Amino acid sequence: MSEQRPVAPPERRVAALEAALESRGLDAKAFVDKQVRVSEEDWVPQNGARVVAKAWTDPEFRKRLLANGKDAVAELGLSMPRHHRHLVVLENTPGLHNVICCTQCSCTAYSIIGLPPDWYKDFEYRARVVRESRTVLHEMGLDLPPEMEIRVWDTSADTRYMVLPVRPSGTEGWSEERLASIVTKDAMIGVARL
Amino acid sequence: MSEQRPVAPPERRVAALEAALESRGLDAKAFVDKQVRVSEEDWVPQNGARVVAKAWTDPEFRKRLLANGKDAVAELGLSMPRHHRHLVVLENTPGLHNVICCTQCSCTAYSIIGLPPDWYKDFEYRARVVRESRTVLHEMGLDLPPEMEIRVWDTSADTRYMVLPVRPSGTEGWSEERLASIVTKDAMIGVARL
Amino acid sequence: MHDLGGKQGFGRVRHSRDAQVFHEDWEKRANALLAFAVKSGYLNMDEYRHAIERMEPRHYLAAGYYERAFTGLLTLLVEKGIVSREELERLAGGVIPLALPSARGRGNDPGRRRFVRGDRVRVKEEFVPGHIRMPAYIRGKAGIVVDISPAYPFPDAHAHGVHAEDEPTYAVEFRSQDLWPQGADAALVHVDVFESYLQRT
Amino acid sequence: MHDLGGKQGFGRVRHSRDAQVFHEDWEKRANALLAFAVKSGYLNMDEYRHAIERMEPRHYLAAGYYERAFTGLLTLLVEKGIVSREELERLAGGVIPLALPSARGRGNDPGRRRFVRGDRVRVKEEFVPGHIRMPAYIRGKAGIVVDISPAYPFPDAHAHGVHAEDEPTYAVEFRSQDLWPQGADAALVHVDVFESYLQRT
Repeated sequence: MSEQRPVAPPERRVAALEAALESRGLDAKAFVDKQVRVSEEDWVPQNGARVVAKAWTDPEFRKRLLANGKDAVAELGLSMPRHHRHLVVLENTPGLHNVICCTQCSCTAYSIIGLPPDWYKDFEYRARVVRESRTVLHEMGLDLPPEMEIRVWDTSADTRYMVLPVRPSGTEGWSEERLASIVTKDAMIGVARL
Repeated sequence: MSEQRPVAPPERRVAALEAALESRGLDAKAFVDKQVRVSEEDWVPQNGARVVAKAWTDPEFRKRLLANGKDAVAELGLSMPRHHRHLVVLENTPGLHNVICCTQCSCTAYSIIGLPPDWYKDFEYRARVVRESRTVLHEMGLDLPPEMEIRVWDTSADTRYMVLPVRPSGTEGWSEERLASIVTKDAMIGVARL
Repeated sequence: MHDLGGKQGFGRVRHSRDAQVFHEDWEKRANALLAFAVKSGYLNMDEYRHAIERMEPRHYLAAGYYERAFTGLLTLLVEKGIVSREELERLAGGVIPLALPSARGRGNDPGRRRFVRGDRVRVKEEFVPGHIRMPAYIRGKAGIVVDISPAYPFPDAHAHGVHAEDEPTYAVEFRSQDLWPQGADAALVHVDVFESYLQRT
Repeated sequence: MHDLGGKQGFGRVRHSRDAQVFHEDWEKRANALLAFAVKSGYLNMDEYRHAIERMEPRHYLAAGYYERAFTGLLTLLVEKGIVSREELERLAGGVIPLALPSARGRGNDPGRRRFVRGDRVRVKEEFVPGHIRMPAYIRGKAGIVVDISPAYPFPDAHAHGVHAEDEPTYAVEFRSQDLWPQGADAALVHVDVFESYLQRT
């Protein structure tokens, strides 16, 4: 590599790979176009929000969800990539708070809770939340009472996690749809409570 | 900090500090000019080379040098900064090789062996030489026989180290001055043998 | 450089409620190209994660997430001969930094044993040159098995084309105070640990 | 980010026989300005090393040696009110990245004890938020005292303006195979360890 040549910006690198694959007769472009739509339209937190709302309103579903997350979300027509073999749903309670992370890369159950937001992939969150959980949550706007137990889950293998938030008071009698509308990605990661 | 403003290049930062000190009536510039000459002219490996040559030719000096490095180099008119309270001279033998490093910053006995070369301050040397000593030395052109014992010295406090190389054969009868001329900074760090 | 859990020196998380997943169009396409490569059988997820981990540390820390991800993808496609670096750099009109070469992998621990929920286990004190999914902060530490997963490919082998049996992972619960004595907020920290990394306490 | 001993992922050392100490004129002046600050009593070497260690990790890894050194110096001069950041940035005509704020320091271990040559010692398993001169790779490891230094200021205190007694450091000899089991070239690795960091094995 010559020191003189400029580094290609990432967008040129991506375009170069697409062109190289095309030149081999591989229809990468069509696949990529379709896959981009999947990532934008299908991998959205509204999926997980439906799961949470159903669990809040259907005690039998909740049991199945906590026993085997992957099978339970399939009941709602939701699927996970093949290498995500296991979905573990972590139930918050008034005295217990769960939070998920991935210290080594940025793994998430993205087909259920949506692709991870930028801060989840940043070094700050990855480095600090396992060691300084209460401090980091506080800095992110979540003040937990001192007696609240914190459980951190580092996604170090291909088991995927999502947090089942506590159903907020004042939502009695709401429809599943209305309940789903208040469930956020942050709450399913565990950096917010509802 | 505005996101728009450019980052000042290091040379501008240095000039800014000099200007700020001057504006306070502190004569930093004259001190800096003088100190730059000290770092270029006084902190040179020829100092350590004289120490090595003397130790090769004067057994009594060698004993004193190994017992108390700082006192012994003072006999040759060499001094060390106040915070370097201890100089430990590490004696190579035909079966033993010493190598020094500083994994946390880049400390050296710079008034004796000279300021550290760029590779000594690079992350590669700092990260790797403590764990992969033989491999790193090999990559740097020093092939040690398998039976040669390696001792690595990490300069983690303000004790300073220098390696006393083995006197090469074929130098019998050489003057101290001629002997000193073959002693390199690399040999006193321990990434080369003479 | 990737093994960041518990590393000191990092500042505040730059969190916002409307944080985005993607910031530029090429990030979406980079992400989709990974799916293309997986679908085409060019690589597996362990190879992919390892390729990102092999990035030159200065590059790793300077790059954003999707540049890291795409560097891992390109590195593997070049190493496997799907595309050549020269062709990519010609098409891109510039240098494309790739990850550093791989070290060797390893197979399962033949002496590994099954654990059940409630077992107290200790993470072995191992240092390997290749891929491993054991975050450094649990090395040598003891915890309790709270959950067991289905069997997964063993990453230390799967990232290197080494044959190995699939292994379950154990969700091991550690006390943060055991992981970082006097240096952590109180919490229970759970890590999914492959069977080969574990021993009885 | 500074504690690099044994960290994996780095490539070959870029060694040359005629390696330079300085590459540009400002590097020499930066180095001399540190001497000016020490002579003027603005800072001590422990504060200085700690200030470099507090650099934002991305900045630390992207910067060369003299930029790191000068960032540490400027950070302290600003923190101590010798100069203001605004004045420096105005004079420099641009942003000057400084290190992140300091955490708290600590004093000596009141229960520390003297050791003599030949003693077998173990490095305490401690995690501190402030400055420490114990490289992480020796944490919890056992070795043998081979030399003892005169007393030095205790860095964990001295870098933070905390009062403490001076302590000797012990040159402790570790086996590389103990530091990185199955993961190191055979060698004896020596580290100068402050008395407060050590306990009997």
